[in-house]
Amino acid sequence: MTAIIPNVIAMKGEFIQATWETIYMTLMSAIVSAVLGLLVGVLLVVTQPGGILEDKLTYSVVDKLVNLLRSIPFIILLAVISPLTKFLIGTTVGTTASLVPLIFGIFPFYARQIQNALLDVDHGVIEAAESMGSSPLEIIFRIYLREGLADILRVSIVTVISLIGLTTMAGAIGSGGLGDVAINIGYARFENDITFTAMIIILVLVFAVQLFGDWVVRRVEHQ
Amino acid sequence: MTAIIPNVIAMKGEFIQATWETIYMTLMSAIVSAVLGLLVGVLLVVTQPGGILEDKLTYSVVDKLVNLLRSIPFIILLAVISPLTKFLIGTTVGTTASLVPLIFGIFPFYARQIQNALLDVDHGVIEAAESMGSSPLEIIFRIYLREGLADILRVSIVTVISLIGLTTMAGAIGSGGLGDVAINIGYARFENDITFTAMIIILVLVFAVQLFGDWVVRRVEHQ
Amino acid sequence: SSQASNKSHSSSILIGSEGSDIDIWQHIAKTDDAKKLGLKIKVKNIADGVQLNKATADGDVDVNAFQSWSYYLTYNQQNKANKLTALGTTYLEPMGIYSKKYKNVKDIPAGATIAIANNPSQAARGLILLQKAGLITLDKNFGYVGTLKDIKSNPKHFKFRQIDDTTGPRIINDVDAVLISNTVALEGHLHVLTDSIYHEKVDQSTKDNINILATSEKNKDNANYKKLVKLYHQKDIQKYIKDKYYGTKIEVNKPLSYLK
Amino acid sequence: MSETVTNAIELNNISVNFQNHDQEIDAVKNVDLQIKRGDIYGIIGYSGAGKSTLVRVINLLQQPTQGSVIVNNQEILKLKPVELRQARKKVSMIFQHFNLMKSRTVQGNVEYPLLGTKISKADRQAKAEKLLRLVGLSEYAGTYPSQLSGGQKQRVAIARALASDPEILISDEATSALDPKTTKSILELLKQLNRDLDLTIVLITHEMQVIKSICHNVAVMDAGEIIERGPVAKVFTEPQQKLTTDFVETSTNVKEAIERITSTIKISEFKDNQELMYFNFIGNSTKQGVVSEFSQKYGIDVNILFANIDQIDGENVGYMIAVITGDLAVFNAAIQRLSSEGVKTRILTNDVLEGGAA
Amino acid sequence: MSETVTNAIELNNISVNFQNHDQEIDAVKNVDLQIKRGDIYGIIGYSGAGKSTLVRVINLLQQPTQGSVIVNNQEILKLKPVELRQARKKVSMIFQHFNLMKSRTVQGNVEYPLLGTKISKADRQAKAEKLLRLVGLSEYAGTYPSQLSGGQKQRVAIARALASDPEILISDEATSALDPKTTKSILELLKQLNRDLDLTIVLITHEMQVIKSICHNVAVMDAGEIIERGPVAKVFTEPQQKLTTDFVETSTNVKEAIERITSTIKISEFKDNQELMYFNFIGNSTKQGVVSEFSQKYGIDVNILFANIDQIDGENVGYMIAVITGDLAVFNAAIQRLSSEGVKTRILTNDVLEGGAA
Ligand SMILES: Nc1ncnc2c1ncn2[C@@H]1O[C@H](COP(=O)(O)OP(=O)(O)OP(=O)(O)O)[C@@H](O)[C@H]1O
Ligand SMILES: Nc1ncnc2c1ncn2[C@@H]1O[C@H](COP(=O)(O)OP(=O)(O)OP(=O)(O)O)[C@@H](O)[C@H]1O
Ligand SMILES: [Mg+2]
Ligand SMILES: [Mg+2]
Repeated sequence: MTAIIPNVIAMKGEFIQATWETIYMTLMSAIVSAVLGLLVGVLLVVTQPGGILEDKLTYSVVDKLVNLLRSIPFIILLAVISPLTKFLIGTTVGTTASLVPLIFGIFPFYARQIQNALLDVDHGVIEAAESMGSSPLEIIFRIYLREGLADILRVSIVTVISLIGLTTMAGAIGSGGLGDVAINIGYARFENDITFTAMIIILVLVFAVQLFGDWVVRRVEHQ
Repeated sequence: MTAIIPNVIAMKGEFIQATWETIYMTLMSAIVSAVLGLLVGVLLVVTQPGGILEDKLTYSVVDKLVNLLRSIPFIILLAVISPLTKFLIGTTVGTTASLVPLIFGIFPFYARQIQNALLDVDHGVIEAAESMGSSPLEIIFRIYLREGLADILRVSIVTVISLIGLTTMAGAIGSGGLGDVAINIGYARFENDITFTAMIIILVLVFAVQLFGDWVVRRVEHQ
Repeated sequence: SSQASNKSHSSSILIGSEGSDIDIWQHIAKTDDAKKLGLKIKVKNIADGVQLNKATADGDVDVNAFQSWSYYLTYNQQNKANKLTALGTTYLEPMGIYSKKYKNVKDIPAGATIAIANNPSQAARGLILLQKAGLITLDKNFGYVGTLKDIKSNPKHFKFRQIDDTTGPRIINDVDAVLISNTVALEGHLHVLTDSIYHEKVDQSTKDNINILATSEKNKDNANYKKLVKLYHQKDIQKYIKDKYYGTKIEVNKPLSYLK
Repeated sequence: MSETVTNAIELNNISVNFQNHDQEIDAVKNVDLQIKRGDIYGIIGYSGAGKSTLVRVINLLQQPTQGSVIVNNQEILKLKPVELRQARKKVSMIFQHFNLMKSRTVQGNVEYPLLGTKISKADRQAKAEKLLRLVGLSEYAGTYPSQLSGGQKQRVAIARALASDPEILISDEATSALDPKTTKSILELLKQLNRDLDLTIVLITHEMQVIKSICHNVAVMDAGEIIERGPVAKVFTEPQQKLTTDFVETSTNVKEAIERITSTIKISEFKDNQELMYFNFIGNSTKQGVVSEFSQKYGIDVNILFANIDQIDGENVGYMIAVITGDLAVFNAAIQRLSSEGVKTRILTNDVLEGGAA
Repeated sequence: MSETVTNAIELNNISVNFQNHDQEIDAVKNVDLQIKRGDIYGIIGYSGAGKSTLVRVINLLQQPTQGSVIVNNQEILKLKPVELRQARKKVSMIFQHFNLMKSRTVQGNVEYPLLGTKISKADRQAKAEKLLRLVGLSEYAGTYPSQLSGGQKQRVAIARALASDPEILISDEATSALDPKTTKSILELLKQLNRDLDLTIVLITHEMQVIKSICHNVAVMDAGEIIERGPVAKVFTEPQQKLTTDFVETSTNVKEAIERITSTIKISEFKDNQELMYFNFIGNSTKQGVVSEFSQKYGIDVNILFANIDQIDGENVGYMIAVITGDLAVFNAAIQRLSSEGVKTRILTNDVLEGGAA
């Protein structure tokens, strides 16, 4: 063991910590991004032309904001957003501070995914709900989010996996995590066993997300 | 002008070149990734349980490979893949060399998106085609890719925009491009006008993709 | 004659670099000195050091100008099959300890947070500097890839936060002190000689941090590449560098044996 | 206006245009329609006539290109969103394509309209269960729509539409996927709701039997316009328009019968004292019994080849084709007698047959 | 076996179970069914009886849990995928839910089955145009399905199913969304294809009129089983099962008529020489004319309140309810005479009425 992965054995503690950091970053930023992304995604769907709350102005502003945020390279987002990070977290470095750029890095993407997912909800069912006098909020919660649930879960899996990928880049502001270990310890120091091990752990996390997600999708899907 | 964006004026030539590099990287890797992503996405849909060519083994292998590739942080992907890059392109640095990691960075993501998009094709229509004796290939081309076209285009927009984001990270291997200018010249040197200008150009590209994509979606969509 | 030499060396030299070195080499490429030596230089920005070294070793880049001696040693140690050769020394950029809160290293209170690079060679260098400043002591065998684990004593119980070294100037307000290499400091408009509260000097303790030009081992005898070292130390070029970087890129024109 | 008090639905000069790529389609053209509270109003017409589009205007699922819509005395085009939603809660719709929620069970679908109302959860469940019992789907409460047969889906849609105790029910071919027996039980249910709760029903259907057995009034649509309307008995017995006649005859099978009979019976081979005769009688004119009168008074044999005698909304309506055999001399007298009683008769010669009946 | 030569479809001991979350549903139970080449075979049954599931087994869209399926003399469960596809090309299906491709125009949908065949593009287009003309949708060739009415969609599905010149056509309620006239023209089209091209048709329907006017044989399904089958005339005139009787009576409206008549006419107020009588006669038994015979021979007045006399697959079938007035003494003789001729009669007393007819 020590022969194959000498550096890993020596760094067991760091690996455990890094794994927790990655899970922590992913989970926390996923939760906030989920809320923001759902909010914005739903807003896009309901205000778009033909939507239940059609509103050209809101749609075009939100649509453009989403694109704007998606245009900013993550490393620059880290900088651009640091005053907000400072304000919210009190510092701009460290695992918790990385949550803010992670959230801003992923939620616009998630919003777009949610928008695409909700567009597939059968228009006839929306009409049926409208004909029953459901309010826009009711239609959102009782139809869009429910009828679209399987698709929402599918895009959520894609997003969480993308988010895990993003956490690997947050090392730039001292976020720690497995990506940081893989890149700044393993890769930069040419300690391939560290890189390899870190990636295996990331892989396990990715698979766990996918498997769990698939299982939930199967449970909620009724053809 | 020179007062507001002094560094930009001086670097006009670099900006023009960087813009072309970004467009070149995005376009070329988008084309290859589209082919690979469609191939793998379709493979996932047809081989998955209940698919028209259900095949547990193929599905689970491809599914896992996609996740595997998606787990690798981009910077490490650059390194892992460099022998292949060298083999294919003849060098591991430069704009063209960046295409290989970009493709491997994006096509698994695109494949997953395609899979999700095709899952929304009405099962009844697939059945109708089966009942008419359509072969699996015919069902793929005449039903899945056609009935799912609007959704395919939607996920393609999301993917191309993600790809533009990814090109900004390829600066690590001397890809050039706007991301490189923004990060390694503008951001790192605190030349904010350069960062800002580069980002504006990226933004314009993102909007162009979104607008063009939306326009095409509207054209192919018949409710 | 310059025309003739241009002809005889029709293929140009591709220099891979990053940060301010890019500007320097782009300037050098345009100077008459370069023309006189018959060197046609192209510069490429490659932001990731590992990739840059690999590309150099593979011959995709002819010469690279970005790394310190210690970084070079680390690379060669881990990549025995694909080694680099140093061509010559260029400069030392002193790393500095910067703080917005304290004027002197002695003022840094117990329990303070100090940011150091997360990249190993910069981290090691930072730790050595901290030892030199008398803030910590390191293991005897501490080398150029030493880590936080090798701190023998930390009497003031400083907390260390590892960051991407390029973000140093941006987080200076968030920590009590931060170690910033000069390339990064310059880009953040910090002058190590005037703005840092403590910085490196050229001596045996910092020889590992001296920057070099490197090329693939295969090219170690390439005469043109060797000319680059000479070119770098031309007077007018050095004047340009000194003016542009406020003297913070301290010229080091020593034989390679000095580093060993 | 005192008129609006009794009208549940009033459509004034409604038009709906669809803008397709290359052409403009006038799906509904200048339609006026008043439907009284408590009425059961049928709408019939060819496929594509604009029926679905028209009824979708009633709850504003389809915005009309022009015209005004008054439902329950409210001009709904002028309502604020909140008011529109309130108004819509009183108007239920059964869709041609069901529009069930695939993520909810059958029970969940039926409970949907009651979510967010003051009804308690237990009451809501009880109500859904009761409705499912009424449409014969108690066993399927926990099933998801994708696991249902076509007719079962349709019945879920019916139950859902009734869950909110609507004042108006719009049904777009709600029984088309149902077998005759189930259809009948659904119609009974609707009739009962109409009687007991004064439910106003607007009903698109292709089954004339449905119109006959439940509607009071009927409108006939063609190419976006209402070309004929009125009490069912009147429209069915005295159709004014060719299209209506077509519908009625198709529904009574008269036309088919004539075609069939003439293709199997050769009139030219009839004996001299035989004729093929078509009878059509309406209302009380037939108290005496047409056939008996013929047979007894005039000694004529009547062999009925086809008959469709039934009541429509309380009036007797009959169509009959028969071979009559007897003394030719008395034929004319007999026919005149019938004619004076309001029975229309026609001797079907080969010539007449080619032109069609009635 | 020589039998398989003439059978287009042979289902042997077919069962289909669905596994829902909590329960197992036997949608089809041990069904044997032979359908001869050139037959038009109707399948009727209550909603949820398993009709759609059964016919989906024929082209293996539904894998049976057990049993064997022989179509065009091929055991299709044993075919290789390529062979199965070839076999399927000869079996067209019209789906209950249309299953049109929303990304293709009407024309494109109809052309679909011809893509990849040897037919040239021009011929393909011409064929689709011809079929669209036949179903009355020429104008809509360039339209997309989302812009069609329900009936229009259904007609596109019909045209598509016919495009490939199938040997077998399976139709799952293909006319349920169509008005009577369009239905008739579609049925004519199917009849003609059956006659001219020997097309075998399997047809699920809820409209008894459809069965009567086009089918030769019919099977009645209940809870996954075929409980009765045979030539249409036989099944309709001599139903063996309660359910079949129900269907027939609902389709002839006899049951409804009896209910209606007894709720409007008070038998207790009848005069002594009056009776309410139900007649049911089949086939050639009625050459003489029942009513005429009654009236002339026995001097009895017959006032027909309800009659449904028609031909089913060539046989006369009649249901009649009448008030007969005359000498009570001769009633019995008259009834016996009719009975000997195969006419079933029954005097409807209040007691009988409560139990239902026939
Ligand atoms: N995919 C499925 N999963 C589970 N159960 C199903 C599925 N499809 C049909 N069933 C059940 O099988 C039974 C038969 O359904 P089928 O669709 O064959 O009925 P049907 O005779 O065609 O009825 P209808 O006239 O209403 O269309 C029904 O009880 C239905 O609930
Ligand atoms: N969304 C739409 N866009 C364009 N045209 C439409 C749309 N909906 C309906 N139409 C057209 O409007 C006309 C009327 O359609 P409608 O659905 O009201 O007919 P319908 O009377 O309900 O017919 P059916 O009995 O077949 O259901 C048709 O010609 C149809 O093609
Ligand atoms: Mg309609
Ligand atoms: Mg069915």
